[in-house]
Amino acid sequence: MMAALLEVKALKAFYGSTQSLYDVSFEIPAGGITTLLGANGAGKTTTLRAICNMVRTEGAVRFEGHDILGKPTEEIVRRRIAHVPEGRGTFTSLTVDENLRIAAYTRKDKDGVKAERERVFNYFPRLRERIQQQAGTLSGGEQQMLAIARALMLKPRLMLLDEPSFGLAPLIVVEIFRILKRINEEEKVSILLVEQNAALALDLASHAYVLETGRVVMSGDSSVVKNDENIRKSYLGY
Amino acid sequence: MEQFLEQLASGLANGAIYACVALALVMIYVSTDHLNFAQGEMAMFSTYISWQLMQWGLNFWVAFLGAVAISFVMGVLIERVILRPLHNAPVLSVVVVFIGLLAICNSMAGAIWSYLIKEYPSPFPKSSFGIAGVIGPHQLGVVLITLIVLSLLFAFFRFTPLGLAMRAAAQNPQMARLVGVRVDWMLALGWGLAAAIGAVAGIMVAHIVYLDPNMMGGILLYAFAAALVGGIGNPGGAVVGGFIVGVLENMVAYTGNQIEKLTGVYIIGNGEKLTVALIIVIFVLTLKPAGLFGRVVVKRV
Amino acid sequence: MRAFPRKWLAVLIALSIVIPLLHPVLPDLVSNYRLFLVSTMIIASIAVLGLNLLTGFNGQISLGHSAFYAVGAYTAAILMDKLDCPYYLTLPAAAILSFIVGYLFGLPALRLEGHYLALATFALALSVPQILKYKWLEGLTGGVQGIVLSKPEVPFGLPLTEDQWLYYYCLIVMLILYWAAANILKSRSGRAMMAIRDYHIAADTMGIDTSLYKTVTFGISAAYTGIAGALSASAIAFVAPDSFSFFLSIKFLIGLVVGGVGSLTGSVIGGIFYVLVDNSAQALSTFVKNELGLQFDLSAYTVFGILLIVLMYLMPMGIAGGLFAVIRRLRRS
Amino acid sequence: MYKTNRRAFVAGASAAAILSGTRAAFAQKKYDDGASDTEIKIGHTNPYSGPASSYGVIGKLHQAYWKAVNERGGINGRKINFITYDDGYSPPKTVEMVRKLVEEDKVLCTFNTLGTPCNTAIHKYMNQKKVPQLYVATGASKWGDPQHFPWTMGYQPDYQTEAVIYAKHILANIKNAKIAVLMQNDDYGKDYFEGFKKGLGKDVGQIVKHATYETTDPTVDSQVIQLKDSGANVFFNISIPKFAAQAIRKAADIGWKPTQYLNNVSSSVAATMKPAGFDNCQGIITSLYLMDSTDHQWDANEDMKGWREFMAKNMPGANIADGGYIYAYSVSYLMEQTLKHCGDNLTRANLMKQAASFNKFRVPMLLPGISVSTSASDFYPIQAVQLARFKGESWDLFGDIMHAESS
Repeated sequence: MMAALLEVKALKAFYGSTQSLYDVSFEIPAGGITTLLGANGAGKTTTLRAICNMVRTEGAVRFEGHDILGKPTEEIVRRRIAHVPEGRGTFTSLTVDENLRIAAYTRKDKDGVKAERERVFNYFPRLRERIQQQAGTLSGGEQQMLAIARALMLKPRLMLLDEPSFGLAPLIVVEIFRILKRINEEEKVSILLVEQNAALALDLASHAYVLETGRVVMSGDSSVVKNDENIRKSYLGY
Repeated sequence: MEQFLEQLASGLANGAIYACVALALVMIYVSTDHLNFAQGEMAMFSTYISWQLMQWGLNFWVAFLGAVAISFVMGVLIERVILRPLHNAPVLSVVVVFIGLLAICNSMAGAIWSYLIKEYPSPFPKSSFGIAGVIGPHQLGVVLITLIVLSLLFAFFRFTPLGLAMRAAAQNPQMARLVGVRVDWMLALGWGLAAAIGAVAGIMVAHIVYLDPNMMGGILLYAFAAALVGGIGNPGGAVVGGFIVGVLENMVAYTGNQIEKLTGVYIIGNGEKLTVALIIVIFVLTLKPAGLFGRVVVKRV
Repeated sequence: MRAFPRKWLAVLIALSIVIPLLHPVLPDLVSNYRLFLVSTMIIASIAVLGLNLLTGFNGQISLGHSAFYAVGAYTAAILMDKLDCPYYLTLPAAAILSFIVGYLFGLPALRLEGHYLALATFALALSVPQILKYKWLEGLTGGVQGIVLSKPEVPFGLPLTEDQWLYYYCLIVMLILYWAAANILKSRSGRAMMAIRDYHIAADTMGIDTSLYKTVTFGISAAYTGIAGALSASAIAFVAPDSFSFFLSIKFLIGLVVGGVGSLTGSVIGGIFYVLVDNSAQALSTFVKNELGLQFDLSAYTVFGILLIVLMYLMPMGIAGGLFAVIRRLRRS
Repeated sequence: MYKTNRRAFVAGASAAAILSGTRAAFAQKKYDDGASDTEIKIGHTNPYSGPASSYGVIGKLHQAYWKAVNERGGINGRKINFITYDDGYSPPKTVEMVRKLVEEDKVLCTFNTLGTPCNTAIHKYMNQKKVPQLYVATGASKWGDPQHFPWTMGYQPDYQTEAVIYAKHILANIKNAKIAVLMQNDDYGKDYFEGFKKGLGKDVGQIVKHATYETTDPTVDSQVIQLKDSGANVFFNISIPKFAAQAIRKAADIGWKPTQYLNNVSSSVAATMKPAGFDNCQGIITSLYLMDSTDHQWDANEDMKGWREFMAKNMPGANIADGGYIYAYSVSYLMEQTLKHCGDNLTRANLMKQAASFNKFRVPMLLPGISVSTSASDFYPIQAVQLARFKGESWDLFGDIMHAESS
């Protein structure tokens, strides 16, 4: 097995004095798509937030061999981990153009940024049409596209996606997931996907972890997980 | 008619002052969501710094730039040292800290430079421009400088990555962190910019109202009104709001004066002009609750 | 709301009733001046309580409470001066008038939130001294000269000094008002008030008439502060427009925050602080100058500013909040 | 006023009667609260903070003055314990502070408490307590009323008297005067304005415009425009230095050239005339009773030399252009002399008696020819002023010393 891109070991997380992660460990290989499944409140979102140090954490998080636990969020971003939080990660009062510009804030290579923009528009041609529009005025699907586009502007090694399908029409969800697949393949970006829609997620991902009340209770290849009886009952509903 | 023009011009000139201070208030508001009660006193302190630099022999513009730069650093320091530890404190507690800051700035300026009012030079040529009898060169200069500061700010926020980052940090700090913006520093930067703009405002005001530790007390009240009229998150609105408050106030006095002249009955005059102006402003606000230029933001519950 | 232990409360009230009676025995310790000082603290704490009802329990900010204080004070002063009305009858009058003014002001305020409400109330604070000086009202208000009054007389030939009586008078009023406030807050209406503060939009959908509650709260809050104003007119025996400037509102706000937003106990602490902080700042400033021999002129105002900042550092939730936190920690360990 | 007040202040007994009671007691030592063999306590309030903090210099000079007195050995062997509190120019605070002074600190008297509203708030209290409220720092006319308030005494010429003098001067010198008045909207402004109207008498109709300003107004530009618009040819400026300077400059800016009368409150060259611009001030008329430290005509004057020496020695680093230091120095001197005259009889009654017994007493820094005179029925220590016209960079005194008959 090749070296893991992201290694999470015995991760604990706290909101104030309440603990919401107890013992989360997993690994993400470079280049693949991994998904975190679990019921509401199982700690999926918290895990993503913990990786970016947006909650109080204990344990170990290693990215490309470097310990990043406890580093400020903005430093972690500079290691090219792009986090698309749930509920559309855009700046609603900024225009689409400004959203893309701010996304490349940490990058100093002007030419690279320019090229990135073109690639992003290639994935999401609709954003080019809306370039001067305020992000808040976009439709839900467009906002999600902008959020992913924004993450891409970072030229990330790893993308953390939190519920990209949330509140979107099924057709749009399918489109977005197709684009995610393309991004994963063409840009060599590893993706950690948190999804309510387990069926979709397991189709897309190659590897899956299942969280329950702040602990990893199961992991394995997507195909294996998909066929597990418990999973089928609890998350896939058939 | 002559009085009307003079009142209008004087209202615009006063409005420019309010606008300048209001700009500084807006700067802090957009970057930190706080209304800084100490803004006026900080501006006054900066003005004393420029005065001191001139006393040491520097020429006006050098002292001006020096004071602006020093104020910028002071603003950053105040944020880092005094406000940083209070990040999670309730808004009202921060307001009390601002009041503390106000008291300190005011009394320190008095202790260092005394309370005797001082004349403060105008950088603008005595009479080569301006419309004689209606608006003086300095007043025109203040209007001009205010507009320049506003355009600079506009350009900064619109076109520079740093300006964009500040807006992003203000709008959604968590998200801003996720694109790599050092949000803490953006807050400090906002304070620095506000202090620098305040310094400009103070230096422009000082020639008109004279330099003394209490010179900003009254003006800050007007600047608050101006900032809120224009929609507190909007620099352009603040400037327009400043002019509106300045002109409106004089027009109220003017109208009262005309009524008294025509009918011989005193109804409103100088004593009531601020009150009446504010009532008009509030009436407008109840119709347009987000300020004249603000956008209504529906917050999620 | 955290309840103050009933036992302690009884002890405190008993002490506050008995100690002033010791004046004849210990004239220096329980001096008239100190009784007067405590009276001003009580008055301030009533005013802060009024503000707390609005800001702390209903979530509406006000920079205009000096206006309601002025309405109360002038109502009392004019009644006593022009109509020879006995001082104790001025309280209900001041309360009613302040309530009406507050309620009416609450109506347009409904459409304003946050900073805009701050602006509107701020405008109110600025305009009241102007209105008091208004040419056509001068006959009533005494204009810029204000009105000189007399202090409340001791009734029924009680063997009390003027200041003792003033103290009891203020204390009785305060106890009644606190009892009323505590009961309001415990009632359905009180819970509705707080629901509006915490979940404004949700409160609407829960079937709470938010407009009514907000305006009535504004009125009640104004009435409390107005009563405090009326008491102060009696205590100081002088009213003048300059006593009711915007800075008075700021002082109430400081009292509110330093005491504890949303805490009845905090209002009392805030009232005490409101009076003490100036004096202690002065004492500290003199101490630094004389005892420590600091050459630089550290004025009382500077000390005041530093005190405020330090307090907010140590107890960002106010003194009441800080105390409760300490008590909780002690209990846990 | 509340009629049923049973503690009517001492109005019944005339001041003279009270004072005569202690006349014989000079030989033996007699003390009231605040005085002893070793110490005399004097209380004082002053705004050191807040919007009126520019008056803080007065309190600072007092402190330095009494320290210097103590270093010289005190008064008749007693040290002065000068206690000063900040009242922020807020009347309720003044009441609190003065009660502290009288009841806790037990001062013999208060001295030079500052501000008309602040003194009004304690006026009745001091007289009920029978504690001298000496030489208050305000020019309102109500402080010289020994019949009703035998324990209160003013110091400087009162505003009304001063305004009467201007009014008479206008009537005598300007034909067809049309007068515009700028006035601070408080009791200080009001007092001047009332006096002015009184002085004009039947010619009060010559006032064609009267504009007020608030101390929170950033500028008085709007008011000056209104005044100009009235077509007035005389401008009576009742404002504090900052606004007076603004008004003078604004008038010049908009080309209004009336004959200007400026109240004594703003006669400081450093605080008013220089900021307004000397060019704009030429010909302005005011009345003076104190010397101005920036005026070189006094450079050789013994008083001025003494004052400069005092300042250099006791208040190094102070801005000596500030007129507050001169005012405070002169009134402190008068207080020191009053205490000296009391000898060993340091009762409050005797203090009032001594304060009311000055006859043409010369106090340093008063203009030559002006002196302090008081009596049991005259509680206005200084009642003379001299008119002055601004010329070049200083005041040019003209005419006789004018004694006001008002009291």
